[in-house]
Amino acid sequence: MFPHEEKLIHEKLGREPNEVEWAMLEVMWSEHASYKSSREWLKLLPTSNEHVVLGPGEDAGIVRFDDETWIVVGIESHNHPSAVEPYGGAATGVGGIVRDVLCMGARPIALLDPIRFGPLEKERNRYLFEYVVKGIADYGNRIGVPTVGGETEFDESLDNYTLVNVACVGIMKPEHLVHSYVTEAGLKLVIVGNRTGRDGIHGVTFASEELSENAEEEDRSAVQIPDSFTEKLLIEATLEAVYTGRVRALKDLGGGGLTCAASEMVGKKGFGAVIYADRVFQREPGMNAVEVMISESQERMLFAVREEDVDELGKIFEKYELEWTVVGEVIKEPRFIVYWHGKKVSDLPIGLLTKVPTIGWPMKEYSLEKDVETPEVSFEEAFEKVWGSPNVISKAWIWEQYDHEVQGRTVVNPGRDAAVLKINEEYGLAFVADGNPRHSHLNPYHGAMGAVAEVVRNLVSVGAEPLALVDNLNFASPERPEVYWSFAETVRGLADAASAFGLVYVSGNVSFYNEVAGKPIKPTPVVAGLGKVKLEETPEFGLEEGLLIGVVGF
Amino acid sequence: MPKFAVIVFPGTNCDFETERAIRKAGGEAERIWYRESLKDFDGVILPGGFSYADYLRAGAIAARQEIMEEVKELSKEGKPVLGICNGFQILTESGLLPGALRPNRIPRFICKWVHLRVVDTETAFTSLYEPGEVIRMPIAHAEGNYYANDLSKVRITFQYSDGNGEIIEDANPNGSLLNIAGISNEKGNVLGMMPHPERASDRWLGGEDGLRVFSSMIEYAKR
Amino acid sequence: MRWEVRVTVRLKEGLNDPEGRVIESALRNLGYAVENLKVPKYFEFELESDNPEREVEEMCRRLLANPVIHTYEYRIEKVS
Amino acid sequence: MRWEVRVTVRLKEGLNDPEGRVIESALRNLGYAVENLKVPKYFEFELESDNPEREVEEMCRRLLANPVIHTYEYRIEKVS
Ligand SMILES: Nc1ncnc2c1ncn2[C@@H]1O[C@H](COP(=O)(O)OP(=O)(O)O)[C@@H](O)[C@H]1O
Repeated sequence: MFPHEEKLIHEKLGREPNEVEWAMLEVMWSEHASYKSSREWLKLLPTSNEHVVLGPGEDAGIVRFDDETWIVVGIESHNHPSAVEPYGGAATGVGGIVRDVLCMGARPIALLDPIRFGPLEKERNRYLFEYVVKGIADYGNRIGVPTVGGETEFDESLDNYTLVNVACVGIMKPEHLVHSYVTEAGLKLVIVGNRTGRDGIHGVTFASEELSENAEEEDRSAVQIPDSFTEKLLIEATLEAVYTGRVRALKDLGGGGLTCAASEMVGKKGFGAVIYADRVFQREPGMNAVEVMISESQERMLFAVREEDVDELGKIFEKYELEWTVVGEVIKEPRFIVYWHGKKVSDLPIGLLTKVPTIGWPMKEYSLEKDVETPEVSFEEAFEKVWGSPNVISKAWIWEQYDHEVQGRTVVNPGRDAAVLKINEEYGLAFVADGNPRHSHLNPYHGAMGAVAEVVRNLVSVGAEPLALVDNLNFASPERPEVYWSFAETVRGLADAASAFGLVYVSGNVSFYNEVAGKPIKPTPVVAGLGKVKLEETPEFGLEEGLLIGVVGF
Repeated sequence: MPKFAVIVFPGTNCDFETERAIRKAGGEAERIWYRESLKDFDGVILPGGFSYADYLRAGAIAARQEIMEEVKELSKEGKPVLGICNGFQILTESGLLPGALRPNRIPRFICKWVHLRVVDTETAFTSLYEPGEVIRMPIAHAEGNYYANDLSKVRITFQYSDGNGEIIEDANPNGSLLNIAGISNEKGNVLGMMPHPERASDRWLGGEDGLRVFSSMIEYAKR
Repeated sequence: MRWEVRVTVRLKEGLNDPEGRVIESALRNLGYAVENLKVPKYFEFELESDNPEREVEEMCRRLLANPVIHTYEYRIEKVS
Repeated sequence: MRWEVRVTVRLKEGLNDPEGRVIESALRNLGYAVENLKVPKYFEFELESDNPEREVEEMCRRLLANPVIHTYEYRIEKVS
């Protein structure tokens, strides 16, 4: 938190927040939770057209596929945790975005994993690479959601670091839509899933700061052990609960833990909440209210249900052997009240947690574009150089470790331009993600446009009509004027390119402060796209002798 | 019409598509949570996935659940019992089939399409194949490396082969003895296989070679 | 009575051990002269029992080890 | 010089341990009063080295354990 923000909080509250309140405010005012540096810019993005059921603003976006089928889509980054503990960081990244899609009422049906690393010549980078892939594989495979594609890139600027983005799509019937906000007081708030431990404490504030040199030791509290077993049970239990029609609101507990999930769920339409924090099932003895309220323990969901429905839903959770507790209730007064063993430890106006003022940082334009001379190399040499590059060679080593066919929908497997998932006997969903940080580094506006154009080309090349986009913006510290400028340029580029194609963004994610030891990463916007394809029209990938090769375009 | 139970353990994840494939082959199927009963079913499928997250050993914990006693009863009555992937692991762990499934030769999860040679068409699940027929199906597993102390007692159903049906080392994706991909019990009514026939039951999803596993089973159950 | 139990489950001699091999070769690639690396499974737990020997033996046979491929050994100590 | 090395890698206290939890509850379902079950990683190998302490310590940090989430301990004995 910045000094001017602390001052503002004092003014608005008219008193000094206590320890619990400070901890919650700090989490909610972090960049990661509040989008304070990006929110104004993201308003530039087009977000609605005839395909869109639900644009940005909830846990994931929703697109109309046909009258009976909606597609839910979200994208998320888990960069900092993966750089510290690649296996757990990447795996819990998958878990988080899957729950975001789940909590709209959809069954998650596919994942994409755009991942980026430093050069493989270095041991640490190889370690990060190997374990990020293993983390994604183990988690996705075990929860039975196929990873059907992704992107893999190696770049010197990411030495000792990694960018792990994950996109997820889900499928739902319109009648199963559940919002992430409540519209009535009196509802009970129910936590389901894993016990709450001290892991992940301060995870969002961690994601809003640069990693220091010996981050490994310091930041262990921000790392979680993935539990795909519980996640799979949560998926089935949540869907069964949603299908009863008795779930009034639903959110996953991600960054910011219970504080973030509960305050956003009730605050959106001006309600408040009372939370009895000591009722939360705790994994470790001796936890205090602060720890329970901001812990980011994974594989937990927050349900809002009417009192008379609590037992029926509880039976479903018990069938799946999940622990659940009523931790509080929705109140009419717009306040966030927390009790700890009968003692009131927080009483804040809800808006103080959920309505965080934006920040506009200074900007500085730069240009790295210059005329280049084509070097004199022989064709063989050039060919070998390109063909031997880890950025170009087949990524089969990666995707063969992913169960890319579980659920029985994968029509086009990884290795092609975009994946295609069978949605019904006639139509499929195309899904792809692209980004080109080197282009963005040279010219962020054009780089962003290029990413959108590549997504569109990849969708079209499997025969799909593009439907919608999501974006994940991985940047260094916004407090650096060049970075903030490149961020703004990127958003402009994303907006202009989408508009040119008549496309919109239905969800997205911003990850700032991606730097190690004072070195910023390249601007790295990743765009994922959805398309609708008639299965009959999906081109075959079979080559045969005598076919002609042509190039179209400029 | 014969009706089959598709057993769902915590962590099972191929239950829906297996149910779909059985229906497509002309049978009735119902997903059964592992704490429910298997009364009134004409056969059982243990589908793929990660029961208990593969903790300890793949299939080990599921094999010790009470419902497996009922599965044993059904198998004694001669009803068909099919274990696919994790289901195969559960069948060996519970002693319904001999041997063990060990971590792949390269100890990683591997997901890809392979060729299989149908060695034995006298089982409840292979009667509609031709002896020696070569078929295609995907595998997706980390522990599919078949091992048994005494292979002479093992009734082999499927072997990994090349496209011409040759049983060669290069076609062995996981290090299984004799390229074993599937085996049955002596009576032929209990079968375990690592490849996923339910994922090879739709022309849009790479082929329909697996569908006959289910239609053979339905034919068998009608007798 | 309360006992502290440690169980080690090993692959039978002669069975190849893909996991051990991979870790061994990764260590060798990092420059260490490692040989014969094994990765037995190892369990530590507390047990409330009047007959710990029999119960632990049973646990090994029934669940922790697979007799087709494993041998096992255990140590049982009284919790002080 | 040749050494026999045993490394045990444990999850740090307080971290979620789904594997231990699931195996413990499987044993309890079979009727055993098991508690606090842990499944540390355990490596046994031989090492040719002039400085085994330093090398084993390095191996743990570089590959066998992740210091962010693990603690580790080892025993080094001379091969007779
Ligand atoms: N991390 C990954 N996970 C899954 N699939 C991947 C991954 N990386 C690459 N792929 C697959 O390889 C294909 C080619 O990827 P890439 O080399 O990035 O080429 P392109 O330039 O066409 O994006 C992608 O379509 C995708 O299906």
